Amino acid sequence: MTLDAYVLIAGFMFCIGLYGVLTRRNAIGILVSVELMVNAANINLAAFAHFGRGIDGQVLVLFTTALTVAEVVVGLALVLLLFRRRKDILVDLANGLKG
Amino acid sequence: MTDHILALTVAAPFVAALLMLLVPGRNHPVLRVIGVTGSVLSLVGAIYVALHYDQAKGGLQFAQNYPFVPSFGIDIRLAADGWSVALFLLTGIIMTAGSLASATLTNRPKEFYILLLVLVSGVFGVFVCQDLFVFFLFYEIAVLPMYLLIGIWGSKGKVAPAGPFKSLWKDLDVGGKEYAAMKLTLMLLVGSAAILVGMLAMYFAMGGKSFDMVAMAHFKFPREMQVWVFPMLWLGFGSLAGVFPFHTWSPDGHAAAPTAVSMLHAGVLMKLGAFGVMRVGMILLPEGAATWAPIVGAVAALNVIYGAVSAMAQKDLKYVIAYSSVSHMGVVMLGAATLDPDGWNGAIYQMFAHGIMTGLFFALVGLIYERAHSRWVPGMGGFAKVMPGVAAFFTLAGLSSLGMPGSAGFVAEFLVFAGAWKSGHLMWAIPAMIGAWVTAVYVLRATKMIFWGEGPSHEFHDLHDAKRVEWAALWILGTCIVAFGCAPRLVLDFIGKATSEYLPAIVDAAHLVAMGGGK
Amino acid sequence: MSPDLQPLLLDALLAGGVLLLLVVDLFLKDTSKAVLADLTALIFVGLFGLSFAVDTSGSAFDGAYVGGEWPLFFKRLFFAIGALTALGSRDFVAERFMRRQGEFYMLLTSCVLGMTLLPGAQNLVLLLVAFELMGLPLSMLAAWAKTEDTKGQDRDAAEGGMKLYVVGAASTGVTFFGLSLVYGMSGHLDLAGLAAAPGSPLLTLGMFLTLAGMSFKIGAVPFHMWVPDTYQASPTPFVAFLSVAPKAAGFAALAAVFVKGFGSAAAVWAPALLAITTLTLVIGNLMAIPQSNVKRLLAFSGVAHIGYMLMALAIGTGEATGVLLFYLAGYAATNIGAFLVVNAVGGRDADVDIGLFNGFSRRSPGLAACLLIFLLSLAGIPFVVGFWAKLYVFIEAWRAGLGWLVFLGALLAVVGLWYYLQIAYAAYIRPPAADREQPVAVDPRTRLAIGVCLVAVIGMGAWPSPFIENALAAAKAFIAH
Amino acid sequence: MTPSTLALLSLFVPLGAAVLLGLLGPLRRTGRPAAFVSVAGALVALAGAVAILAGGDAALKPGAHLVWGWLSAGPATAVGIHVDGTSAWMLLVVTLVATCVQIYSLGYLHDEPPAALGRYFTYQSLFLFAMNTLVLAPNLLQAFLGWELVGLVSYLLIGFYFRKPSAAKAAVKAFWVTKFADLGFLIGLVTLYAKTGAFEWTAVTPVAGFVTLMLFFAVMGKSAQFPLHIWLPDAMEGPTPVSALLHAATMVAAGVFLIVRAEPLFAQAPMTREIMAYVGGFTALFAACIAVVQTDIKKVLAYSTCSQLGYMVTALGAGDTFAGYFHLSTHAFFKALLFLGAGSLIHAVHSNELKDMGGLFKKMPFSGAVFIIGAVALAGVPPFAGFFSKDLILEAVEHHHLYVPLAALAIAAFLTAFYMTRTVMMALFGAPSHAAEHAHEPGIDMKLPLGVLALLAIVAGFGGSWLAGLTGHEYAFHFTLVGGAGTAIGLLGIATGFWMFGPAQGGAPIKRGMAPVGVFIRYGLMDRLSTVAYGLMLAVGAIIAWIDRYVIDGVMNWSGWILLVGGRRLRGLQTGNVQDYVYAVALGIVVLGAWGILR
Repeated sequence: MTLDAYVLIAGFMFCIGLYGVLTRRNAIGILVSVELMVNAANINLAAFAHFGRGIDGQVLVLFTTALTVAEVVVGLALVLLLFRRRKDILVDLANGLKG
Repeated sequence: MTDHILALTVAAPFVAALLMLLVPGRNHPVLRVIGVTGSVLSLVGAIYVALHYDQAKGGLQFAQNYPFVPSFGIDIRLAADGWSVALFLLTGIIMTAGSLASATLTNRPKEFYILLLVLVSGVFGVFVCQDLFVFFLFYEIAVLPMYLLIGIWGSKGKVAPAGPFKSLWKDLDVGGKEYAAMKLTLMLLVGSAAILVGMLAMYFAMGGKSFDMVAMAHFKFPREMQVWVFPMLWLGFGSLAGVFPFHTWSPDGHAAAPTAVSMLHAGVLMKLGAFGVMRVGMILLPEGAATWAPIVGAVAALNVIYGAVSAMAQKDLKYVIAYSSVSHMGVVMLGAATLDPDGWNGAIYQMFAHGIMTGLFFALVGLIYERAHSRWVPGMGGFAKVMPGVAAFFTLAGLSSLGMPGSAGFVAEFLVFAGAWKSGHLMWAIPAMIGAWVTAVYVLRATKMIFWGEGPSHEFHDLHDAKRVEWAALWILGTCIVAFGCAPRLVLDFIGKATSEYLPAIVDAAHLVAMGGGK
Repeated sequence: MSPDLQPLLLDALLAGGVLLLLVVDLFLKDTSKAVLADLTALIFVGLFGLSFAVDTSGSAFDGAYVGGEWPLFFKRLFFAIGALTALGSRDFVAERFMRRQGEFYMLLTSCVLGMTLLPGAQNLVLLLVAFELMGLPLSMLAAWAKTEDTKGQDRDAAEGGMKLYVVGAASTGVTFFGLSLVYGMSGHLDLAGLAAAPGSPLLTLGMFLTLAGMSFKIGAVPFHMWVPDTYQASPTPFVAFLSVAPKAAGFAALAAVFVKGFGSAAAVWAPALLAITTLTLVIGNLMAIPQSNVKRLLAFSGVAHIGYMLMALAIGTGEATGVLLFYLAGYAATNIGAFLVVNAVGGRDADVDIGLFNGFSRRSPGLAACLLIFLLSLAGIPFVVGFWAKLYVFIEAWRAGLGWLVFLGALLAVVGLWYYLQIAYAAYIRPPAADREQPVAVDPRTRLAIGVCLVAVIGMGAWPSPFIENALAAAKAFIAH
Repeated sequence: MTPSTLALLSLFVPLGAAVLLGLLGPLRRTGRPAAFVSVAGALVALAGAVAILAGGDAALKPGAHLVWGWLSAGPATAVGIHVDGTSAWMLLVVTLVATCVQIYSLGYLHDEPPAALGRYFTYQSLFLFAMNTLVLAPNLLQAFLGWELVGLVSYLLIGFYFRKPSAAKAAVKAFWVTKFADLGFLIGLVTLYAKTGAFEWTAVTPVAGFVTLMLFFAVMGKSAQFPLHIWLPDAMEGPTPVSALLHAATMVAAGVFLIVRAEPLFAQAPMTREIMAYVGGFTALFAACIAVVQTDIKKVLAYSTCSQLGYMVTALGAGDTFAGYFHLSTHAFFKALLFLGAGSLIHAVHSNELKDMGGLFKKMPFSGAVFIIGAVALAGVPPFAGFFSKDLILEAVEHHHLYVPLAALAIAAFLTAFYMTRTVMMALFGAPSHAAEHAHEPGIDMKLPLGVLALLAIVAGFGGSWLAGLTGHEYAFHFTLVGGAGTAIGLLGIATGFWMFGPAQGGAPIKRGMAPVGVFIRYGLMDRLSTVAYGLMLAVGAIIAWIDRYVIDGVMNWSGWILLVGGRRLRGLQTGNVQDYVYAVALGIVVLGAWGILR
């Protein structure tokens, strides 16, 4: 596969992720969609590194993976908190703050 | 010590304000003494400056530089010219009278005096500051305390909803004191925004090194730049001078403001605006001024007659006086627009004369309001019977306002009209003169309706004449009106000296502009 | 590689401080955990003092981190913010989250650690790690709620935190994706390498995605929408922190990536940034006008201030960047002070309505005067720091030929005064409500923090010279390196 | 003492009195002592004026000139004094009449409260200063100062009974009308200054025509020429001595004096003079017509003043300055006499109305006699003062071929004699009214001034050639056809009056002839006109004020409101749903991304 194909796939994945963030009502779904976005970036980084941009990209992939894990942990904690307060995790119903 | 007399005079009220921070708010007598002392000290400073200003030498005297923000070329440059001397005196007089007139204030006097004194420090600063940036700073200090002064100590008015913008009333609370305070602050600050932009344009046109006004006066700014910067300064400063159509803060603001604040605001602050137009706009940007002078003059003439005619229809006493201020400030701007020595002398003298006159007016209105609990002119009548002193001073102020010889107002108006005529602008002078006549109509009408006729009706049960310290303010201002009307050269010579120093450059520029060349 | 950690000395000590807090927390009883706030403040103050004593110049991690005046300026700023926040939070946190004080301060401190690392980062890897280290605790702290309390101030904390988190996570994804493109097109992750990259559409796309992602943190329009909701819902002392520290860090990151990394491509991103600036100025100011909740009002006012700072960033010169630093410092002092006063007035109420400020000046004249000065500074009135900050920005904008933006900015500053005065109006002119006539209770540490802010605001306002010189020098070092 | 010293004395002593009374409230409120201060001041001023003239005209020929820079150093904008024959004589007339009036006032206002009396005499002293300022003016600038000041005092004195609504109204009306006319003075003054750089009486300038026209406009106001005379009848609301001094003898004559003084300017403007002649002639006739139907004795005299001022203006318009000046002097004496005499009658019956009088001659022979002396002097019966000056005016007008004004003056002469006869008959003879039954002569303080003025009304006419010499003109009485005709017409008027209102008729009220015309002119036209003009001004004011409040200010409010509403609308975007927030982010990156790729 060529680099273009990887970048296209990554771009596609990123868009799917973004679409998910915009449309999933379930907080877990949103977390998964964010993962998709980040992993699109990871695919890009790995592919660029593979196609001659040096090792830096792969290093960054490791870091982003770790960071994403931390991020998801925080996210799940927030989802839990939300659930304890509201007995649901539908983000569009949590709209008490506005205007 | 005496080298720093300007700084001392500017600082005296401010220091008094700082001292007050240490005094507990309940201790009214001490606060009053500090407030009056601060004001009197600054008046003494002003008198000292007037006595020691070397008229033969002229120019900028008592000059001192205090570094402030060297990296941007901002220094506190203080120096007095002839105009400063006159306006310094005015500020000292009005402030002294104002602090005396507010001696009876019992609602939170501490904050009141602090704000008032800070404000007046700013006013003093503007008149002697030769650094454009610090000029602007002082200007802002003079404008901003107004919000709280009106908002806290003001009185409430009411404006019935009507007109094409009727729907706004429910959102804006038009007529209330907070509305007035807010409108005043915002309109003046929009003006400040324009000034700031103009100021930066000048700063960078000169290389971005210094805000020194003396250097700026000698620097020849490009014509195209002058032509767009001048209107910024004119409308920016002009909004404080009540230039049509940016005058609408003034009636509401003055009507809502407490006595001393109205005195200072109409008496001195509005002059800052006109002073700014002349001192910054015209002197630093002569070609811009010459290009725009016809429009400035036309708007000023409109101001005179428009303000006077509006005042005629007012039924609220404070509104009458407030619109009269709009009208009289038109005379100042008209004088400025003539670019003629008599016109300029008249403009500055009108600042002086109108300051004292309107100060007296507002002091009297305050007294009347305090006793009658009403400002509704048609409901009054016959007050002269119980308050003859107030009636006499009111008449005196009215006479100055309509330009009666023997009062300071005449000298000023006469010079302005002469200047307008000499500069060939009949179409300015005639409306302005008619405006002066309309002044006679509404002032005497108000006098008649308030003081003359039968009455007072029994709803005004605690009317009485001025008492003790209240007399002081009235006498100070009344004496000044007559003294400076009979012996105008007491200050006119100072003014004329400075005018003769500044004007030639502008006249030259006007010739250049008239010829269309001079690049 | 010889790890010369000298430039990172302060950060390393701060990391030690985080651990210390964790450990000390274990040994304290719930009732005495308030001392952790003092400890945190002490750590920050100590580091702040130490920053004047040690030399942190040089580079570490093979050039991935470079010390010097630029990071040092930010470090001092963050230490000061941290100390003020810790002081201002103490009683508030101790009262509400008695058992979870340790975590609160630990997270706060590690968040600051992320910030202090960030300005010196010369490599995108380190930059991203620091960015996330700062970002993740923020979401947690924002949602720091007392779950049992369903009516009080932290009623909506979970929602506010969640909003911050969701928008933040999406933005992180965008940032990552953008940087991956940048890496792909330039082949470098270090800033110096970016500067040399040849232009291409994908690089520009990556650049803009990065810009969008990072703009979330500073709350530039249209990435600002979490700001009011989160401010409204979160614990107020923390909002004081949230409203200034991440902004400063975000600007440090933006400056690093754009002014420095893509400095040569300024012609590409500056117009986009100017568009964002204009939007931010207008939307922030307009939306603040109708707000009746003071925290929301200050949130939108914060958005408007970000607009002014973006103006300086968009100019991109050394002087402008220096002015940006000055603005950040002044804004930090002002806004922390304002929020701490708001916290004192708001007390336990869920919504800090403007009505709560009625008669404030009669209840507590001193505190009200402080609030007034903070508000004036926010509005940009002479002799308080906000004025100089705005003025310097305007001067630099004018120098860069952005006269129209100066005019717009000046006009909108007047609009700003309108809504700030609404608070001043309530505080000074309206009479107090019948049940709220007693003075506002303020604990001594909050009092101290407010006092420090006040001194800073007035000091930098009355005598701006040394501060602006310092900021200009830091920016000069940053550009020159 | 030199004439200038004496003139300064005459100028400043009354000012001193005024300032003293003005500043020392306690003294002023004592009433009669305050009055004595003022009278003393007037006497000193009178003595000064007499001494100047007694010094002989050698000292007055070149004229003593003494000025101080006022608006600037140097003589261009100076104030000071200029004493020559013209001003010295005018000074005497003014101080003399003023002294008489002040002394008379002591008696007339005897019943006023002390504070009011003090106020009155303060104004009186101030008036004397103001009038002397005008009379001694070395240039037009100072003349204007005095001009305005006398207007001010007139306002204050008309409004002396300020608690009476009609007096208050009359005072402001007088001020407004004269001040409006004064715009002309101001414009003329400013024009002169703009063109010559000074305010000299003797300026030679191409704009003299315009300047004089403007000055004449001011004169029309102050000297009550049609149509700006409307204030004068109302001004009778003031105390009668005030009417005598200000609104008959001196202040209203200031306009005439101004033209006399500014003769060199007017000489350059034949056009203005012609206009003056016609306006003056018309006014003389017009006012005389109205005077015929008045029922208020002061109003009769007021319109008569109007009419006589018309005579003077016509004379000046004919270019005969001396004729105008001479008539000014004689008129000052006999009209002051008439007013004071009328005041004496009014004082006795407490009413201005002629119908409340009647048969007073028997009760008050002295007052009646002096009133009759004044009346015949006014009617132009030889050898009383009015005869000589009126004769001179008619002659001058005829000499300059101004036949239309001449005809008007002739008819006016008839009417003058007629209405004065009517007044005398109705007031002094016939059946006494109820009020007149208890009338009695006033005290010596009122009689003395009446006597002095009556004497002057008899003899002043013979001083014509002396006065001419003093002021640098030539005059000797000689009989002319037109003068004789004028006298004859006057006598005819007296006869007609006697026939209609004589003892045979018992002083019946007028019901024949031109009564409807006069009433229409007086009440139907002029008063209505001024009311309409005033109402119109207020209406314009109301409209402008409305526009200012609701349109101009409305736009200001509206621009603030736009921001407010804009902010509110934008709040709608902040829905509270976090996914909408992410939409904003997505939108941002799409726009930015599109920009990035497409640029």
